[in-house]
Amino acid sequence: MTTHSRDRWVLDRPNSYIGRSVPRPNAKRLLEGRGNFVDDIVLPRMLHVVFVRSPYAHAQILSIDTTAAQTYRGVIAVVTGAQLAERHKPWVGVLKHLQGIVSPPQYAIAVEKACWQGEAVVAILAKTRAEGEDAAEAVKIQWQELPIVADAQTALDPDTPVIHDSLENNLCWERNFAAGDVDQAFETAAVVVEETFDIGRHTGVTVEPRSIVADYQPGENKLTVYQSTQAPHMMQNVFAKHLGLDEGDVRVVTKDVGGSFGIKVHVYADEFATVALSRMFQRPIKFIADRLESFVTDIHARDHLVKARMAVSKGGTIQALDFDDLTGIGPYSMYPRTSGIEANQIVNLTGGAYQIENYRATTKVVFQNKNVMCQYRAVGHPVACMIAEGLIDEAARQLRMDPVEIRRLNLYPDDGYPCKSVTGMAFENLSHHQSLDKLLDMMDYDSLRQEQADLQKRGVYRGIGLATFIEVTNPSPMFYGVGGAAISAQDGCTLRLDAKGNVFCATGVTEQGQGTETIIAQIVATSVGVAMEKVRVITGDTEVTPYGGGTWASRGCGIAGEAAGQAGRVLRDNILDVASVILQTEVDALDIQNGNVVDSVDGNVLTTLDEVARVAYYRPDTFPEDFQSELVVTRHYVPRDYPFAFTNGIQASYLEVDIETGLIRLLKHWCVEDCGTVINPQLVDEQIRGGIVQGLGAALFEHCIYDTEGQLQNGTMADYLVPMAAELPDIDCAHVVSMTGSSELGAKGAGEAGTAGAPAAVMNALNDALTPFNARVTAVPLTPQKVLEALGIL
Amino acid sequence: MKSPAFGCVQPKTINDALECLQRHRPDTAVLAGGQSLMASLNMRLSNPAILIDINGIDDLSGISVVEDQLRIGAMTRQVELEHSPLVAQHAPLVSKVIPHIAHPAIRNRGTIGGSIAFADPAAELPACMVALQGQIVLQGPDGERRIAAEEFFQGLFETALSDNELLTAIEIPIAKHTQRFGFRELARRHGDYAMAGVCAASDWSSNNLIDLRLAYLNVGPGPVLAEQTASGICRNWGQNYDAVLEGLGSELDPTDDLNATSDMRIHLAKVLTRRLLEEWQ
Amino acid sequence: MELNGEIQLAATVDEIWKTLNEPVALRRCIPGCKAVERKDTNTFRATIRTKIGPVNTQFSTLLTVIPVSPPTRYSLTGEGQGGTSGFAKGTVKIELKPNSTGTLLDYTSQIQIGGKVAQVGSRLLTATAKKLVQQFFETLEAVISEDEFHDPKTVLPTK
Amino acid sequence: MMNDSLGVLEGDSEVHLTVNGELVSERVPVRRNLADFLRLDLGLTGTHVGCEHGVCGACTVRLDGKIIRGCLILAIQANGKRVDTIEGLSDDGHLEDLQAAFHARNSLQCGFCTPGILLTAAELIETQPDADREQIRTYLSGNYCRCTGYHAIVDAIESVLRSNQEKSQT
Repeated sequence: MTTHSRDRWVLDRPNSYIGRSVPRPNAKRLLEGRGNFVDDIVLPRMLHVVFVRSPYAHAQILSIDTTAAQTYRGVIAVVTGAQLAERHKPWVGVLKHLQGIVSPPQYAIAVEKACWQGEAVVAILAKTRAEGEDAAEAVKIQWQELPIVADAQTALDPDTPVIHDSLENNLCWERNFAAGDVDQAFETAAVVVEETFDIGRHTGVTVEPRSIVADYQPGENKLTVYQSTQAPHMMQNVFAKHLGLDEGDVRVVTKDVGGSFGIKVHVYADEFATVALSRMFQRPIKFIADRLESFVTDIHARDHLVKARMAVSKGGTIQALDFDDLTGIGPYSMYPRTSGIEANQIVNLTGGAYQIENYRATTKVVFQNKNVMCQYRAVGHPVACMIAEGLIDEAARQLRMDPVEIRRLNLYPDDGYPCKSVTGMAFENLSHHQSLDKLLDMMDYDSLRQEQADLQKRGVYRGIGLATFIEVTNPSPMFYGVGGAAISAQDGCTLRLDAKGNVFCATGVTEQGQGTETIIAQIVATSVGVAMEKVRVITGDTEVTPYGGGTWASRGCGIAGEAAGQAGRVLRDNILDVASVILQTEVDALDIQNGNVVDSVDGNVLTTLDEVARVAYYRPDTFPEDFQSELVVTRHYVPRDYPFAFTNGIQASYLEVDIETGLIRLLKHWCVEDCGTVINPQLVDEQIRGGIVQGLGAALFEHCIYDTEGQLQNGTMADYLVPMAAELPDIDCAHVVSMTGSSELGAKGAGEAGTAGAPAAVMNALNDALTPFNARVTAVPLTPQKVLEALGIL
Repeated sequence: MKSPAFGCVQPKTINDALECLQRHRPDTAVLAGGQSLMASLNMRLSNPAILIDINGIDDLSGISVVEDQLRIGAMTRQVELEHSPLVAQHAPLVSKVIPHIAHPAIRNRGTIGGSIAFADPAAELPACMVALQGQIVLQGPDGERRIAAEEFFQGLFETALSDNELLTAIEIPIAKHTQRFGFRELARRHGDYAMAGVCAASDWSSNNLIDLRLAYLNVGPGPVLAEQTASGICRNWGQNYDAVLEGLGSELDPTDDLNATSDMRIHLAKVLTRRLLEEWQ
Repeated sequence: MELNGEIQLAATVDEIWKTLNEPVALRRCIPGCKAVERKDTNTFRATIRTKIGPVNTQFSTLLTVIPVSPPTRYSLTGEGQGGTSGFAKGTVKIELKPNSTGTLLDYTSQIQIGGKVAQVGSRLLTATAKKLVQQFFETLEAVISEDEFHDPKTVLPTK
Repeated sequence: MMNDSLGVLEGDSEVHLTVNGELVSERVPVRRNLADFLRLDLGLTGTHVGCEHGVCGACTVRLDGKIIRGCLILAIQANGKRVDTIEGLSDDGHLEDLQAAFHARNSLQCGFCTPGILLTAAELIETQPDADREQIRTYLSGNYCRCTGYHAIVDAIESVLRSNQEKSQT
């Protein structure tokens, strides 16, 4: 199945758009404020739903009195969880391939008890959002507080109460993996380094909050849902399944999405409630999470506590890696992807850039009374990266080796592929050494080290931190499908030549600003042979687009892009079939370039695509009787020979720490990454930059801070800190290209690479800067308080 | 997140505003720039029956020199202070402080009077007024009264303003050319509430500091004037005043918050003070 | 969150004890406390309005007075619900120790807020709690120093 | 409902203002903020609502020529004033250079924050024509963008500033 370079048909096309930084055609209307976001949609008879949410982290609902609320102006109905539960089937967030994972059934609105602060307990339908909020204040709920499980570290203690009666304990899932002789390796190692890594809970903070408008039409028994989501087909399946509708009667439309980052790929109870309420009341209902709701209901991520150690030889060779991971995921495993995937990824990926034979990893995923936690950009990667990169830097420090040298010694050699990591991850072709060399060159590593040393003499403390990473992209069904989830790993592309020579393209992936529509158009234009302006891309409508997985796990370009390329190739062939009939020529003598049918040898224009289309559509009577033009084609693609197309890269951070105040100033950041074929260099770089900045946020600022009673302490935009323009450095990007042989295009994903490596790079840079003080911080976010504590000032 | 229903009055004169306060108090809120009030209304954290919108009162805006005072109308927007040559000349500390307040769109709307009347312990302008010995001008049913800034701020969000009074202006003694001013704060991000900050004003004569005033922000329930530390520094000027700074903590009253413990705030206050004074040496 | 402290009061243990068990006095001491209505011997329904800067919230509160060990050890618990604003809970444990100038009142208080007020107000939580506890004891001191703390105009409805 | 300046406006109230050069008269709930008024009453959905507490900057509009947070001002406070939104400032060509630079440099991804960022950038260009990268970053410090990491935004604004400087020199 592996594609050899001679088969890379798309890449060799004349007038290729591959590798060109073409501006995004759909960006223009966004620049003019003419986007079409869900909150912009207004439908006749539309109501707004306002949720009354639990102020308690864990409490029994003794009674709900809605009588007063129902009398409020503008209020149409007030619905409790028990009432809505009769209208839908609950869901359970487990997958078969995560052996032993458990989670209790979850309803759209809490029925008997609330399990986290922010869980919806009552829905109010009102003519305006403001009127709904007025009525919410009049809903009287009698609560009985229940014991709270807040701390993941004690969640499994025998004397900790069990949150769900239906479960034995608070364990959602655990995984233990071991390979080689880890104990022996640690016993004989010259150096053993140990660290505890604390990766704080954080969240996505999409600037457009979660948004949905559900419109159920009883006449046709048809449900149309306008949703800001990454996976319309997955949502279609879930809505149909849990409302007892035929999937064919459910349409999910996704127009502009104001940021997603993994936040908008899950089934949220309140969004499902909105859909169920639309069916119940047979009219359109809108729910736009407000910012206070977002912080307590948008999935949180990370929240890992990892105790790790690494055995290293005197010469710097890694001999073993061993860690225990613990993560708290809130009271439910999210549906349908589960909340076990991040932990699973950490076990799979940690140290995956290095040749390690002896490896042991355990992870425990526990329930607690906090907001739900699930997959967010770079699932597991930043944690895996912090463990391995933090330990290897510490080993280098103890061995007095340069961090570059120890990495060089242990990275998989560039000529050793394909190979498998100790956890069984199959690497097709990575470029760790080339990437490292390119990075050192780009950042002028030696001069920077000199500058660092010079400044240190003057009392200025700067640090350089490196972080090598691998990234899971282009996932096959091994990610979710194998576990029984109705989440498509394949994606499709339908192309249609219209009567004027334009190519309409419908794809199963969605656009959230990455430039999906642009790269698909680039690929289609290239493979068909038309100018990009002639390609119109349609995304995000389950009624129109081919069945597909949507946009997540860095799959848009590598999977949907490949389907588009293959569809383009077939459409080109079909067009040439028509042209050969019209021109009475052999097909092999023809090609399409710039919208013209040309002589494949000399490039002379023989006819135009609109002429071919004109004849095909308006004068098919002129064709021979046995000839039928086929100007609509669909192709699907799913990676088959590797479960994932791994990419690799390396990042570096340069920063200055004010040792009196603990404040960290990021000076510069670099990233070299290898995503195979680069379709649009500018878009890839911006994905990398955007990803890095979310990683920098995790490194320095972002943290969902809970108190011991399960109350979120910083659930506003003023208190939950994300990095802003003034705190960020310029970021330089470069690429090494190792194409995947799994596809003609050879493209892998790039959306999460930045987020994967940035926290580790910053942590290592900080600890490099703090080396003269023998101080270290391994808990992110790296706050001034923690720095001063590490320095012994506080 | 939509604000609860309320009534709104939009008086055009100070007297009308006072009449409104008298008529509708106590369940009123004065709407100045609204950059804090509107957010708390949207979040339904406050629920006044009547908003008194004073944005239409022209007499409340403007910057002028009146004898030896710089008079700033309460409704003068922060952006006007930022760009005012009069402020730059006569109250340079204010010019230094303003760019640290939030962000441009907020300063275009936020007012000096609103910030002072609100008395957020983390706000820059209250501490600035205390350092500058500003007078807060209040008008009530019985006429006008002036109160020194350091007495105006009485605790956490508490001021000497009563519910039938309007803060109409701030008066700042015109800076003398012998004076020095300094400002330092430390926020995790630009425009955020600082973890700690200090406003300093001092006279200067034959290489000696005289009448140093150090007013701190976000290290107590309101702006904190550290008089002992200031006089200690004056006494030890030109010598080592580390020991004086060590005592600063006893004058401050910080509490823990999400970004810094009280110990850290005290530590930062000391560092900021020393750095500010080093600038003067 | 916990706040501890001690204050010296110029009153006898018995006088202080009496004050602490008197609903009218409690209403005055608890900051923002509007109405107090006795539910049973040791519990009261109260409306407490908390106004700290931008936050102005009303809590329907259940107050429980526990004479742990009369007349020296006492505890006061309040559990307030503020609807969509969230909740607030607090306990003040008091120990009275007679000394030469009156009584040393030793207190430990625990304060917990939840829901929207916690989500939004944490920046100021400690400062606010400190202020409220301070106000409680300052008023207590004032009330005790008055000859007659009963306000004759206030008649408490009792069940 | 009363027009005298001591009358309490309650329920709905009339507003008359100029929005994007057009005179607008509407009845609007007294409690409704300007961002909601523009979106709900006038259908100007280019002004986005991201936080409703004045932090994210997505609702940035111009009031009498200056950028403000649309969520921190009541619609009735804009009575008699001039409001300009992304739609109007796009149509009249005011943002043309910035929009072209943002497009060329891909300084936007999802586009939700973009109207607010463009209005902020336009004010920077007017008030600080010599701004360097750090000053650009500081001026933008009140506008959230979660997609780009700001680097491309700073590049685009810088390119407009430099090209303006070149124009003014020739």
